[in-house]
Amino acid sequence: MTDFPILTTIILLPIAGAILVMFLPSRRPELVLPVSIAASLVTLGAVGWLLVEFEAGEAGFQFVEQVSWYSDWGVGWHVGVDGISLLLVALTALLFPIGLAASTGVKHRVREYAASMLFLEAGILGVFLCLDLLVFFIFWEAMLVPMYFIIGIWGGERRVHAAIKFFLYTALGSALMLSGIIFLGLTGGEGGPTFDFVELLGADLSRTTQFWLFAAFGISFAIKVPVFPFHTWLPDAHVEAPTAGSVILAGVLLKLGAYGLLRFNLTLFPEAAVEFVPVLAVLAVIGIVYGAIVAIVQTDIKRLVAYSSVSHLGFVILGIFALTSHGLQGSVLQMVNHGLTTGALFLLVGMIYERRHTREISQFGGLATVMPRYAAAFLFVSFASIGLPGLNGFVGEFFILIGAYLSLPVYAIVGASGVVLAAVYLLWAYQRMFTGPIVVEENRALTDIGFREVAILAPLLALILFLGIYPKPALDRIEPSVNRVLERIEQTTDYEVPEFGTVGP
Amino acid sequence: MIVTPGWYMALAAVLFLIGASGILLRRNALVMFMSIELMLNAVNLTFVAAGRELNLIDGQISVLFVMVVAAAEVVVGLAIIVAVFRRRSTASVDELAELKG
Amino acid sequence: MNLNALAIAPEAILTLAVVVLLLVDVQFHPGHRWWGMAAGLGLLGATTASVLQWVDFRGADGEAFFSGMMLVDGFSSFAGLVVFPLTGLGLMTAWPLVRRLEGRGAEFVTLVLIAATGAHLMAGAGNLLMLFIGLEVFSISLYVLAGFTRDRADSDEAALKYFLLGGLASAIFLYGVALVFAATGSLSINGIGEYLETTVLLRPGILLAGIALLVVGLGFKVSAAPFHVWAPDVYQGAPGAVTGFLASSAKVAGFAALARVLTVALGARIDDWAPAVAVIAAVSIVIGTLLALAQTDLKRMLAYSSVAHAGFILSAVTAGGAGVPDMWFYVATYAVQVLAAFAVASVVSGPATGRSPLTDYAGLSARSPFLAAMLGLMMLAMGGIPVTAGFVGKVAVFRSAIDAGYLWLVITGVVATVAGLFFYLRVIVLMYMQPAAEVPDSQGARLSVPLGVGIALSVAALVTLLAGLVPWPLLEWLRDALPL
Amino acid sequence: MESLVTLAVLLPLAGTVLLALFGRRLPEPFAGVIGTLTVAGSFGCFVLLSLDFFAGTGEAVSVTWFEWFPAFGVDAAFRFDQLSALMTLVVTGVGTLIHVYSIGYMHGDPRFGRFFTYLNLFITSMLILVLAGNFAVMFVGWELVGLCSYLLISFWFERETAAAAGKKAFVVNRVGDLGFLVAMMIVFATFGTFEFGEVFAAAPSVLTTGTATAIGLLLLLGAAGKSAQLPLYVWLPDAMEGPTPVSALIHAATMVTAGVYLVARTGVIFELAPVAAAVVAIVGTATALFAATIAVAQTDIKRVLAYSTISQLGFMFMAVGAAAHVAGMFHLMTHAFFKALLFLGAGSVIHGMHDEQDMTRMGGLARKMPVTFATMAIGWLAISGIPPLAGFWSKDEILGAVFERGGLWTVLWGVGIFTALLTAFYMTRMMWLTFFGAPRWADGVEPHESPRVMTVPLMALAGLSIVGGLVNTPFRTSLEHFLAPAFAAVHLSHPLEGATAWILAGISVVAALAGIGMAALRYRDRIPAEQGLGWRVLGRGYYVDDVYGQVFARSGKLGAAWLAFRFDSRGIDGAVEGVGGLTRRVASWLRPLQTGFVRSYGVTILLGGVALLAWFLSRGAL
Amino acid sequence: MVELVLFVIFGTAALFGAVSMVWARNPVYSAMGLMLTMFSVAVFYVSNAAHFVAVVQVIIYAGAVMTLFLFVIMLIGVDREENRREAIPFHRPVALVVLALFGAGVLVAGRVAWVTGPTTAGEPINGTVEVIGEQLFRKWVLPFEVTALLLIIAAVGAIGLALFKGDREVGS
Repeated sequence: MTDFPILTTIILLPIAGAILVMFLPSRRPELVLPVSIAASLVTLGAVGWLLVEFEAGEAGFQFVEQVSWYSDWGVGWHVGVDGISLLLVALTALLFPIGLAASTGVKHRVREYAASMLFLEAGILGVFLCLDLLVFFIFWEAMLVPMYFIIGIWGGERRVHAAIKFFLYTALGSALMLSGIIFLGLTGGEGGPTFDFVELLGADLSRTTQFWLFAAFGISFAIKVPVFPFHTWLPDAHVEAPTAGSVILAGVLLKLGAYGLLRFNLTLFPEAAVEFVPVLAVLAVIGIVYGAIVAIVQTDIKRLVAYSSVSHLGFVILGIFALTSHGLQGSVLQMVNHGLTTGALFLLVGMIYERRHTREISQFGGLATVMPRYAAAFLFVSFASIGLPGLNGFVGEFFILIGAYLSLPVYAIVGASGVVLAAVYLLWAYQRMFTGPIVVEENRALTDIGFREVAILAPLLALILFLGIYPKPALDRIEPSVNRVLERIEQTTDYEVPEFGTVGP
Repeated sequence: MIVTPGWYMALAAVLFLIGASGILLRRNALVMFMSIELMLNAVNLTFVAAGRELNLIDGQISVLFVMVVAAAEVVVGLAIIVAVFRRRSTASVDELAELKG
Repeated sequence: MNLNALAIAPEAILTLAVVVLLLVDVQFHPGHRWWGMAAGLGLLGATTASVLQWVDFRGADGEAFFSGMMLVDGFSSFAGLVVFPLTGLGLMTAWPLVRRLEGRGAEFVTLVLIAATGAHLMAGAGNLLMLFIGLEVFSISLYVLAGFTRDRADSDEAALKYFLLGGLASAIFLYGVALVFAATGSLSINGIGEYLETTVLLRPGILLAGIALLVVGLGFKVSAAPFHVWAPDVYQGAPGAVTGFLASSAKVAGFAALARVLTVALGARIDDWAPAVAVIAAVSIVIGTLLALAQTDLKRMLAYSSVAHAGFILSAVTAGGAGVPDMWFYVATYAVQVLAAFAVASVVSGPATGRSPLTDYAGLSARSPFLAAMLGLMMLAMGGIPVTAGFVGKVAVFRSAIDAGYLWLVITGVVATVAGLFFYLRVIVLMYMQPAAEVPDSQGARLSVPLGVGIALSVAALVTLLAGLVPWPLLEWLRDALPL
Repeated sequence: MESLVTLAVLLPLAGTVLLALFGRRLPEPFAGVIGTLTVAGSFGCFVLLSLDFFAGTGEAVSVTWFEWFPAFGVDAAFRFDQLSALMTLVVTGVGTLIHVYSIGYMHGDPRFGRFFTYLNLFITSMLILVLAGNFAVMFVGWELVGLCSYLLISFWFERETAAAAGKKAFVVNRVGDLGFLVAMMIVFATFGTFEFGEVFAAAPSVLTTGTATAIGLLLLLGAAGKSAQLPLYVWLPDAMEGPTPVSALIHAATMVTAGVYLVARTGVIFELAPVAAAVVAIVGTATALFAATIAVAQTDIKRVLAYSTISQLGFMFMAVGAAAHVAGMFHLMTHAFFKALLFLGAGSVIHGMHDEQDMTRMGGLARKMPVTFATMAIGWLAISGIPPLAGFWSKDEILGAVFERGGLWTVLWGVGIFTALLTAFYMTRMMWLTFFGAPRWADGVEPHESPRVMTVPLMALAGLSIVGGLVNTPFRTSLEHFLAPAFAAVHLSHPLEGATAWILAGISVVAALAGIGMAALRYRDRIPAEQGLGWRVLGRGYYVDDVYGQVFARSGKLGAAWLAFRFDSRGIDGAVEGVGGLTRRVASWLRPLQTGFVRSYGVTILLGGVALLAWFLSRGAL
Repeated sequence: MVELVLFVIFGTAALFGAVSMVWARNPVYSAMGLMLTMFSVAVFYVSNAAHFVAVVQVIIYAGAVMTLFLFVIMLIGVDREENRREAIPFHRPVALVVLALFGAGVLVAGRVAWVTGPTTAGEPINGTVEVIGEQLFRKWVLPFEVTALLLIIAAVGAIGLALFKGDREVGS
């Protein structure tokens, strides 16, 4: 633990990079991507340092920096990282250089593109690290703008519609949250208004207040996740977004919602959280099954992956509202896993899209004969996403399901069926795309993925395998923090984590 | 029977109302403008009557200022109307309804 | 009688500038450079005077001068700090028009300066009649400005409508003054305030009627629904270069007057007017947002959005004196944004023309990246996206409203904000995501940005971003801008 | 010892990694050689490890590699006891032979290296499965073998059918795994641990019958998926799309027996849940009969063997269900020998017939490929249950144990006997159609004996099929002693001694002979046209596949399509888009209010004034 | 008593003038009506002791302002009569209702008391020139000065709006 403001640095580095990119000479466009990648790599380096310095087994926030900005409002700069946000920060910092490296397809307005990506990174990191609700919201909302541009300018045919839908839908949610935040900030603090998360933990809110605040925050996060009925913006946004956009969207942005539910709704409004458990558990399970079933029949591979995200995020939500240590650990880990696997999947889809300029599954078939390496990578990631033991996907789902069984047995059992459906839609898609004879002639000429693409995928695949075989390092950092969340809920409400087992720990 | 300032103010209220009705019902810019003048006169009457009741001279002073303002308004207003007339050779505001929606 | 040169220094300086400008112009016809110089010096002087006033009189405990006609305090001096630089920016953006007007340019500049004076008089008036006079000085010059170009029918239609409705509104306002005078036996704002604080009116009928009429008159000036009807037509019809100044200064002056009258003179009656103001705010927000959604003309859209913004600002006023700093923050930043937005319109659609169909803006990012970026920034700011002043302003006013217990108003506000994003985003979509080729009759030629507009826009962008990133010092100052 | 276990697991894994990295570049035989050597190596390790088990001394060895799921107290831990020993020996032993065989069989395949990669990965996974020290690790192996079976079935993925079969196998297995998963949930919820040792130790005191039954049935679901029992057997016949060595190794000898192993391993729980155990036995018996009847009518040589495998697995389930775990494991072992032998033989036949699998186009091959014929004949007699070959002893012990339970179990015994008869019948039918009678080869087919590299494993397996049964005869129950420690906690049911034993044995022998005789008579000289309705129904496997196809695949897809393209995009998304549209429509309704006429504006303003007046006057002036 | 008579007579006159102003088809009549009203109001000023104001009313309003009006009317043309068909649907009824409500509101507000402010002591005010002048140049000097601005606006505005020469963009 040094007192060097590492977290602020991590947030500022991408911004600096973006500004630098903006001022690159406009007649040297080929410099843009390398510079931006370098910037994001520096950020990654800083995050790596953070990972090393982080005290595993510490429950509380670390590397905390706190400065008061405006006492009348009780707003200030308060950043800190704990086991819940640590891995998500790492994931973010990892996915951005990869996404940028995979953006060679972007041809026009490269500078603006790279800049938006870096601003987006800064925004996401800010969301994960900020502990002042108002500042958190600033990052939360500001982040929409670069994403909006990324979808809207560099996206596909119906990009404008998708971009606006994405923007307005999420903005609607956050609008409610904003009023909630202001209300909480004015009423929550003891000595005058405060938006400080840690101070607000002390706020004693009436049951009904908690209920409404939970709803205000919850809807915003649920839209972002997205939880079942609020999910329709996701497929559109994914299909239209450029590859890197989809990678970031699925890899990180969706996690923000789950993170918010875990970080804010569970800790700030514990009573309401306990009340809401049935609602969200039901929605989560519906999401798991529904997303998977809908994914089965998609004809657009990107849409398919998008719906699979709905299903996987359903697991995350189920784990969160299982309100058991195992479930929560599983959820946090599952967020990271989903980021890795789905990120990789979108990269792969992007690679084939660059070659064939179509995402229609029916346009492929028998690719494994011409692109063996690509097929192997795709199958590997698919199995990770299916939740094959030994790959990361399994660990998260295992924790979530068993954790959920302890408190919500029925939901857990129903949710487990998602495991089967995942196999159905992914393997069927793989069968249609990669096996059988080659029917479409264009596909004969396809070239297998080259060194650059392998290099882009390699880190993700490596992590997928590593986290699957040896998740302990990750879990050791997650466990204390989530346990603290549970303890808080147990102290402040009459909820009790279910007792289980006679032999075990 | 003694006439209280209230009577004057009530009368002023009615005058004000009639003036307003001129704006709401007529469409000749000049007449509408006159209606505004009428409303100002009604207000003036109110000022004076109230000033007398309150035994304050301010009421009458106000009237003077209002008159000045009205005079300036008249000049500008008539200038605008003339300008409009010069182009469209009409003073009916119905011709000026292109900006709407 | 307490005479103090500093008390009316801004007005005096500007008037001097006006007189000198006119005399010299009549004598020697020195042309637009001289006008610029005179106006610039006048505004500079006025601003400096306001700064001095700010330094001396910041804080609620202002002083009354000229037997209570002028109040000099943080409130009025801050109004000066906003109005005069704003006027400067307005003139910069209007300069292309001024040069085209040739002979009448001097009159144009003169009227703008006088309007600025009137605006500041409204903010500083300590007497309802004084307030009325300032209001008329301000309005009448704007009537003229709205109809100043004669190359298009829209312009004089705008002028006539503005004039007639303005006349109606000021008559109603004046009637309100008269009734309040009758009810309280005083025209001095502080006097009325004290009277209402100290005595309980057994028969408040006339007073209440007077308040109602005052609110109507002031609501008209700040274009709050349902008194906003003039705004869209006038904004769209008035010359592009004028609209910006018209819209921004009207908001500043109008809200200054509104806040002072409601919180000082009628502070004791807050329980009566606060709910009414809240309702007006909600109606303005909804009407403005909804109608802006349906527009196909940028200036008209901005007009309706300004109605919505009036609603947002009013929701700060519901908190009474406590809300004034938040109101000021929003007013000041919004005035800058709206000025800048109209400045872009005046370049893209022409300084003298009124209409500015949205199709003109398709592919603007290719024709002029600078303008596109500026307009985009302003759209985001008006949409209340963080990192811009618009977000802080919204948070500020919502804070006040929640503090005053108007949660429903805030929820209306945030939902409307999202709906509003739709049309702000649409402009960005047109500029960035739609190549000009796709749209007919959008000349693909690169637009050249006049120097004045460029400077004005850069300043506006700087303010918008700074006030969005580090609003804290500004907010701290504003605590001193209370009218009480 | 620990290090030896580790080594035994790591050897095939190393082979996998090695081949995965360099498999493509290695010249053909080496890849196979590497694969074979690594597996053989691990076989050696297990032999060494098992030595003191044979001696009767020796304790179970536990190895912990690392903490895997700290929150569950789950380690990557292995436990090598007698039961695992038997399984590992079978797996690596048979595995080695099949590796050798594959070198010949896969000769000339473009993805030769890839094949051995998968094969080694399978051996590794299988070892993880059988060595697992807790449910979680076992589940890992359980799923990994499923993966390997997927990869190997669809090894020739250019063939649509192969790819589809692979997917089908994995998905159906997943359904079973769901049961396993839920069972694990309950286990953890009740015990708070996954460690076999702790669970079984605590089970009698902790487990209520209800919970035990639940766990048992769920485990059965998992086992049924993996071991192709009713109703989840459908994937196995299709799995024959894979290369024949795969069918031999995975879908006959090892993987499909995992279910049996699972039930045997968790015997303690089943002991506490008699209902569940009975269900296991019933499912097994039903499957045995069901599959046997289907096997009778198959014309594809590999499908015959596939259904026969299902049927034999049914026998094993019957055994473990009747708590005759030793008998079950015994039959598992012998079946591994002779079924692998039969499959490899069939492979050799197919190889010699230029990939012809239809028995109606064979016949008279005995002369052309004598070694294959000889070895397969042994396998045939063994599976038919002719003493003293392996199959007789194990099957007889199962039937004996079941009969000994008495009561309704006798019915199961009867079915078993009948199934034995059927088994003999269809195996004989297969032998006759293939090797005897007049050649019915397609033109241009030149049958020839397979190379030594393929025949040697055949002979080895033939040898095992002969002597394999002697490890556990009523006279010398050495296997029972060997396994006893592993089943210490379970009350095994033993086949009865004395006269009845002999009678039972006699009955089963008679049944076997009857089956053989009937088939021999029927197919001696000509092939009857088996076209009757019954034959067609049996040939199509009672149309179960078609029904499943209709119910799950087709209507499922229709439902999903409705959900996706109607409910989702019209319903939910429609609502979302609708809100936006509505707002804009309302806006366009409001526009006309702005008429553009000054006087109507005046009305609006005055209206506002009136409203305000009303409000304010209501505040005290009325 | 006198005051009552005056009030009745000139009140009626004022109302008649106002109504006829609104009613008359011809702007000239409207002007005349307005003038009548203004005279009547002037009378009321006198009876409310606002002598100076009354004088100014007559001179400025009835004199200057109305002359200006008549001048413009003549300039624009008297002959043009506006047609009275209402273009906007439901306009007149709505307008009348609103007006009625508005008037009712104000009158109701004042029904009990029109003036509630404190009556300042001392002898009754008398709006003579001296009094007015003293007030104007003492207390009200600032507004008085500011009115100068209004006059500048009037002059400059009139020029700006009416000046047609030297205008590059005349026409349309």
